[in-house]
Amino acid sequence: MRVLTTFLWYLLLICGAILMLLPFAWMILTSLQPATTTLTMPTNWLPRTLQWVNYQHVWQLAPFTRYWLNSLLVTTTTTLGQLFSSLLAAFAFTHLQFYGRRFLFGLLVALMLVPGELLLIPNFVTIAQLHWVNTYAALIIPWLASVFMVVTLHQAFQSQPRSLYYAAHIDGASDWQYLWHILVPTNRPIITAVAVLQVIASWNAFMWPLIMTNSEQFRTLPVGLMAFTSEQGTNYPLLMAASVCVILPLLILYVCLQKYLMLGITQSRWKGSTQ
Amino acid sequence: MLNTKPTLKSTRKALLYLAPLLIITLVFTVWPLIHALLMSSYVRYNYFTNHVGAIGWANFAYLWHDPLFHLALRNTLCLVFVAMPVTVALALVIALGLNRIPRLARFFQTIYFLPFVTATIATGLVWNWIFRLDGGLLNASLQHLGISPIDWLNDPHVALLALIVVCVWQGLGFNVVLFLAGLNRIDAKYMRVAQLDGANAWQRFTNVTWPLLLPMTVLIVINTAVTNFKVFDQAFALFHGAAGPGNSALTLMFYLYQKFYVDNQFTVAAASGVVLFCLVGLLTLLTYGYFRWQRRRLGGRS
Amino acid sequence: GRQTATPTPAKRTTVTFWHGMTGTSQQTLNAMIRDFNHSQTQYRVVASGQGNFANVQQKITAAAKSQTLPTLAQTTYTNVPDYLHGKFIVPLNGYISKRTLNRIDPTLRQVSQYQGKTYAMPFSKSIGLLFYNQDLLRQLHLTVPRTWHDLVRDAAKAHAHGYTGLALDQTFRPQWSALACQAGTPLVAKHPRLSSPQMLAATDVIYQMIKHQTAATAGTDGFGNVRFLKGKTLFYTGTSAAIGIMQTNTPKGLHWSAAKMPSFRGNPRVYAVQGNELVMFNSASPAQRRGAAALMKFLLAEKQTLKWAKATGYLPLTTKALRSQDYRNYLAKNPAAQATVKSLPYGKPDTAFYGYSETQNAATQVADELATLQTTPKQGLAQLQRKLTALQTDGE
Amino acid sequence: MQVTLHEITLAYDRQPALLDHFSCTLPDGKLVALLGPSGSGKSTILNLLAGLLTPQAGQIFFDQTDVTTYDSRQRNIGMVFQDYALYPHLTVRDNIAFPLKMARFKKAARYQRVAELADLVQLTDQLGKFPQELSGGQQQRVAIARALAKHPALLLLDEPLSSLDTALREELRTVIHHIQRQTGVTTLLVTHDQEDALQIADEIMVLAHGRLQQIGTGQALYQSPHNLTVAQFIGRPQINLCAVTNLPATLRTLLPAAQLAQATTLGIRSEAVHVATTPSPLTAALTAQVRLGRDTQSHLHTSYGDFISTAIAPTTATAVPLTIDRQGCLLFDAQGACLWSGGDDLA
Amino acid sequence: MQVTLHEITLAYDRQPALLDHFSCTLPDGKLVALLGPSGSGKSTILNLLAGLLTPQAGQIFFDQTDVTTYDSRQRNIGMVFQDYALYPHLTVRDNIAFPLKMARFKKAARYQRVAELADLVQLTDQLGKFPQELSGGQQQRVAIARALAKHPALLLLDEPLSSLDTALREELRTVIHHIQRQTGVTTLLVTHDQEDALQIADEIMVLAHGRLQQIGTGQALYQSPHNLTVAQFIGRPQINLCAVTNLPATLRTLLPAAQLAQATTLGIRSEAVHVATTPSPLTAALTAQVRLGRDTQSHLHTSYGDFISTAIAPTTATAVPLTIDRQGCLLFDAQGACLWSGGDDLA
Ligand SMILES: Nc1ncnc2c1ncn2[C@@H]1O[C@H](COP(=O)(O)OP(=O)(O)OP(=O)(O)O)[C@@H](O)[C@H]1O
Ligand SMILES: Nc1ncnc2c1ncn2[C@@H]1O[C@H](COP(=O)(O)OP(=O)(O)OP(=O)(O)O)[C@@H](O)[C@H]1O
Ligand SMILES: [Mg+2]
Ligand SMILES: [Mg+2]
Repeated sequence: MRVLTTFLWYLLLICGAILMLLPFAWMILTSLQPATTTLTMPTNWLPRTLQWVNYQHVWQLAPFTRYWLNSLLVTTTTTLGQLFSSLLAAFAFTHLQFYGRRFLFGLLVALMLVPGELLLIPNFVTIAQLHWVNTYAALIIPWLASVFMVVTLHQAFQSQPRSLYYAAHIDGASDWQYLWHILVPTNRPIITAVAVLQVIASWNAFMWPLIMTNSEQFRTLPVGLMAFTSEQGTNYPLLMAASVCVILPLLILYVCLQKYLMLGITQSRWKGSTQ
Repeated sequence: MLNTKPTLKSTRKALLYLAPLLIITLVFTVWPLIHALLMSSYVRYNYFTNHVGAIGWANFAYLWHDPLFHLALRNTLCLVFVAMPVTVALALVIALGLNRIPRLARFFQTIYFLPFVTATIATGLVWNWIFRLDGGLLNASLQHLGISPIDWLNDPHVALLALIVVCVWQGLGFNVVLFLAGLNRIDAKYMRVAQLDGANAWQRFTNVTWPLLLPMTVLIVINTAVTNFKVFDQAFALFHGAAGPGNSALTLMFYLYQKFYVDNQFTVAAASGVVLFCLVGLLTLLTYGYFRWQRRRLGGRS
Repeated sequence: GRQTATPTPAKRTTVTFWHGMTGTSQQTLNAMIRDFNHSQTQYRVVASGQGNFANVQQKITAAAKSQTLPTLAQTTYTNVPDYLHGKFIVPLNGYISKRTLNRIDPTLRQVSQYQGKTYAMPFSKSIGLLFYNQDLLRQLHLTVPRTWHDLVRDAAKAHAHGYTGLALDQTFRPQWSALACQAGTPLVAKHPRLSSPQMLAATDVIYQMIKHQTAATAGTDGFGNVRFLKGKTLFYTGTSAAIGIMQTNTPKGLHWSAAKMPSFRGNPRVYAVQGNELVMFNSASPAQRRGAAALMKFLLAEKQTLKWAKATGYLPLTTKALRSQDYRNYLAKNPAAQATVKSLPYGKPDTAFYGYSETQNAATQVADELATLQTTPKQGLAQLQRKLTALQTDGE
Repeated sequence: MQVTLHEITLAYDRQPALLDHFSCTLPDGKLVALLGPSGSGKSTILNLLAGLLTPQAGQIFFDQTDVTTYDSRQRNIGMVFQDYALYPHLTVRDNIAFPLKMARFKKAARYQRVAELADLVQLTDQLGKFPQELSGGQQQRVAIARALAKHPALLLLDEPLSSLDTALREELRTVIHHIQRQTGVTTLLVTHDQEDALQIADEIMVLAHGRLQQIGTGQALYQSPHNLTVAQFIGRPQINLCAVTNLPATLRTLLPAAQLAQATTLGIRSEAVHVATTPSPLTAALTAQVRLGRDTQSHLHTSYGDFISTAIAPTTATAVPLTIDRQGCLLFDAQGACLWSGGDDLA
Repeated sequence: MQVTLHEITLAYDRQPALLDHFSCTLPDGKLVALLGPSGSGKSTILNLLAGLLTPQAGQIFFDQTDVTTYDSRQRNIGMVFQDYALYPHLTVRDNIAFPLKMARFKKAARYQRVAELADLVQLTDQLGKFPQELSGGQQQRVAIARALAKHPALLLLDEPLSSLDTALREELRTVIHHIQRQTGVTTLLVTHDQEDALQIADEIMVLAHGRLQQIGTGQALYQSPHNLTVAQFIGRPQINLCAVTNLPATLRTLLPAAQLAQATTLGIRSEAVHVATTPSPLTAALTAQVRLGRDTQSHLHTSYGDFISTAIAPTTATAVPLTIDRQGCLLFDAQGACLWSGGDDLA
């Protein structure tokens, strides 16, 4: 019985996994096609000769190194900053008593619902007034807060036994120390999860960096992808090669961080011997 | 602590903790939002010179009479009410599966996360390839099953469906990760007692996992609904910059985009943004209320 | 040799230039700007790509709102009235002499005027063409159609043989527009008269083709040339700008060429002119404006405009360049481009007016609905007429 | 440090007041045990002292200082929680070292102290484990070690020995006693186990029904309980009770007439019920005899009530003549107040 | 139902085997107490029986059925966890009703039974609360009620009384005993409290060092322990030990010569150390006397070891002559095996 259900679960997961994997596989395969044979699939979607040169072209066609460094800088700083501000806020909502707590929280949740497109231009005006156009500040500072992250973290923090907070207090930890020494390490999986989500969002951000910066110097990878489409058509293999270059670092990061995402499972007390 | 009441001092301290968040949201979300709200009431407004002709409901009246807006509203609601439940349910099933199987969980998790990692541009193209009429993967498979091919992307009757599929596909990984994080927070001991108490797998799920997961589920449902309300990128990429064949997949966000950036009808765009915001807010309230009710029904504290 | 004489860059006036060119076009443009910067010592032009054309529009809107516009930007002339309404565009008169402007090809020059002033300088221009698959044409014993009537017939024949007759781009509005012009009234105009039987007939041409599946819009491919290049399509109508990308994407063994668009019911031919212009913003200092003008003049130089045309497939801008030996040599090597030059004298751009983009958008919508057979030409035209009338009364 | 609770009132949300004008004093440097029925508010008092709960009224004094509004951190307290509250992400070593880390001790100093403490609670070989990998008793010992780490001025122990086996319990009890003696830290020990309390506490407080029933040495509580609650609470097996009205005359003569007149209940300690060597008018049926290690509990049935005696040697008889010691008898009035305790003379 | 553990081996990840070829049998319908030091694997054995842990080797039989590979659900077990494991999202009422809900009882029937059980564990007034709002002892009682709810075939209790005060403890102990008697359900009770075990258990198992040290009635364990571990474990206060080599001649004569020759350790129960009424060659210094309710523990110091006696009445003397009962003496060899237990004759 148990074997059967396990088998069924595997079957389900594998089917789903194929669906998830397929488009990605297509991306990689396309990126290795010569330009002229694209889109004549599916008959020969395994190219006879793999065009690794596509990747070389990608790197030549646009200043990808620069983009890459910018993306790296923007992503790390926004993620860290966002984590910082969100952790503080989530902590305050979880453990501190203050006037207007529920109201403020409700308000923040409401802000989660604001369509971003609507805010783009007013924000650009603000950025311009701050003289931040074409600076890293424009790419980073507005993203240092995320309501979604606050809500998620708050939710996770709430399910932690309160006695830990009390114990830490008695042990002489201030709120600040409790936050960093106890709350953060014990919630590593969820924190890693939201951080990863943020990394991806910020790595893939397109409109914002495009609007907020004017010169190549500050452009990020997704903006770089523009080089491969034009008004008249798209060079699919190159675009896909470039896309792979954009996505790959994220995947690697994700695989590396998975250890933390799964922490809850591996640390459970009855590991190994549980059925 | 256990029974502390808020005081001025504690409020000041909390505000210090909240300061980074509040400052940034005030400047970059609240302020522009107010701006948009104001703008939605301007009539004969010169966006660039900031000349306001009059103040009134004209923009909302415009929306009220605009068949395109109606279409966008219909499509968006359809998208939300189909894509959101499907995404959440699938994500939950997958997360439960991943949480259950002893081996390869990580491997699968990575794969399910792929769609979320993939940038929207690439996703659009890939799905374009899957859905296309000639040589599209989906149609090729359908043909094997003896079903005549469907022009998913150019048939106005099915284009929205295609968009829904893409949205579900793309939102899945993110929600799986969130669900997994939620599942991990449930102490294994509850599963053990429940098993001892004679609960079978399904009962364990409905009576223990589900109620304990409920807070996370609320979050996911609301977030997914909000995301689906704001679908734009996916449609833009999937339909090559159009809102589907003959506008058949026009979403509210797409409408807003067109009004703002293409038609230069800034005030109408702002008004549609306000409508969108109110709708999402309403839906969120409903969701929240529903789950509160359910939670109470399941016997939990509210 | 001249570089040594250049004064320190600090003394130069910086001229900022936003454009929406990508790929090869961008590379060519960058090279030309580099040349410009080396050619003189007063100005330094800094060009930056802002994504695609839609992105450039967004940036201009945002920058105009926040008063951080560049000196000049690439946009379409149809935006000029809107920009003028927003009070952030300046006429080129006074910075570019009439003589210089007169060097521009007359068809292209039409677009630069609005309310008696020159606002836009043609830049990346192309014209509608009919591409045909030479192999299929031969196989089906057909010749290049001269009228839409022929085209419809040929396409039907191709369809009968299991091919697609005519591939259209995502929207066929440009073709429809051209047909409408030939039927007597432009489609996108301030006060269009869409209810005439002529207009209905013009609309019906494409509608019937789509309905009988002898024509197909590219739908979500965006470009009909993707389908065309698969070799199972007889004709493709697109703009001359596509020639470049089509050449690189042509699979081995496929032969195609291009011809002028067919005429409609023997009416005077009118072809859709597409592409972008350069405009200058009033936030720029006089020095910058002069710099921008200098750049425009530089781009109009025969050498430069030819270089541009040859590298990108866009049209050379000046009459002189069009007639030059150099370009003729180029055409000899690129027979497909020959049709461009032949079509050019018949090009008739729409007249710009305040609210143009909205009007155009409405037309595109109707075109889309026609393409998906959601509406009939009669209904569609009536609907468009209603809508445009409403827009006009709104605007006033 | 002397600790005083002054007129403390506390009620949980939407509940009647659990503590109502509750006052008591923990003498400086003493180990005080807090005994009371489950749910009587023992943990609540500890939380009040720790600063985790704020009273609705009343003050808490540490020596002369009013600390009612002080934060836990400012109170320098060591506490063992009933559910241990160990940090799940830290090893046993780091759990114990945590308070020191917060006090910015150097790493070497921290681990030095951890080693000492681990030795004390016999956990030296478990230092590298995580809390989830420990047995219940081991977790409790970690919690004790952690509470002791920073040499607190007041030590609060919430049932610190409840999951331990007798041997370890006795040992740790001695350890706590020893540490308390050595450091002179005022200690409040909540326990449900009288023996713990009697063994090591300098004084015992009995809490019930939201009131402090009595405070005193173990012996005082045993021999002269203020009221029935205390008498029932202290002493194993529980005190035998019978209604005064039913008492046979032989028994009545034992007791002082004045008090007897007002009393409603007579309590008799189990060790005061003996087998009479001479024929006695008091007889009882011996319903069962249970051997509990060195004790033998005899269950007796008489016309005026059922008794348990621990002073009857194993026997096979089914009916036995009884004598009852005057010292083991207590008289209570209808309100439960103790009128007379026979054991007074024993002190 | 008779429960048999057969040659069970179990090791936690990266740890030496905790149980190594461990075998034992719980007789049908009996209440067996499992005693053992903290960390000896008591909870582990319960988890094995409950099916929450799978042994690396060996089988578990319920009557004749091999249930080693059975799922917990198929075993019909009631269990009280050491940490209670109450469902945080359910009220006390629904926590108790949970097993019945799983067994698809009607709502009315469920709540009917809950009312009975709540009455039994004295929680009727707390039924609407959530676990977080209960005191430790209250939580434990909820756990007991939940375990009893579905009339299990095997009842596993992991220290079900550890957080309760004496009075409630005795009461609940009686309740458990009573229920067990009435229903005849085989019960395994883990406890660290000997008195619980001695009071209600039909048999007591002593577990230490991964091995079953002895199984038998409380009296048997007390009077004839198989080895030193058991002797030390059972009995309060702990048995007095002294090396055989140092013994004074007067004591030696008490003991059988044959066994004395092989023995290395002598154990003397605290109640066997009396004050001699006649002058005695054995004298001891009385270092302290502690009154614990009805008991008086006297700490004695002699040249051959320190003793605790519970048979010396309160006195002010500082040195006392001693006699030692033969019945309270036990002899152990170097391996700790018991060679002779003086109390044999007492059975
Ligand atoms: N957070 C709370 N909300 C509401 N009631 C509570 C809360 N905490 C405790 N109580 C109630 O207060 C009473 C006293 O609880 P407390 O934990 O102080 O008891 P205790 O004496 O420590 O008992 P035990 O010995 O069983 O641990 C109990 O009836 C309990 O139900
Ligand atoms: N998940 C685990 N991983 C590693 N070691 C464990 C784990 N669980 C228990 N142990 C170890 O196994 C031993 C026995 O644990 P168990 O919980 O069975 O003890 P116990 O007899 O119940 O003790 P107590 O009376 O203190 O509850 C302990 O040394 C403990 O540290
Ligand atoms: Mg308590
Ligand atoms: Mg245990």
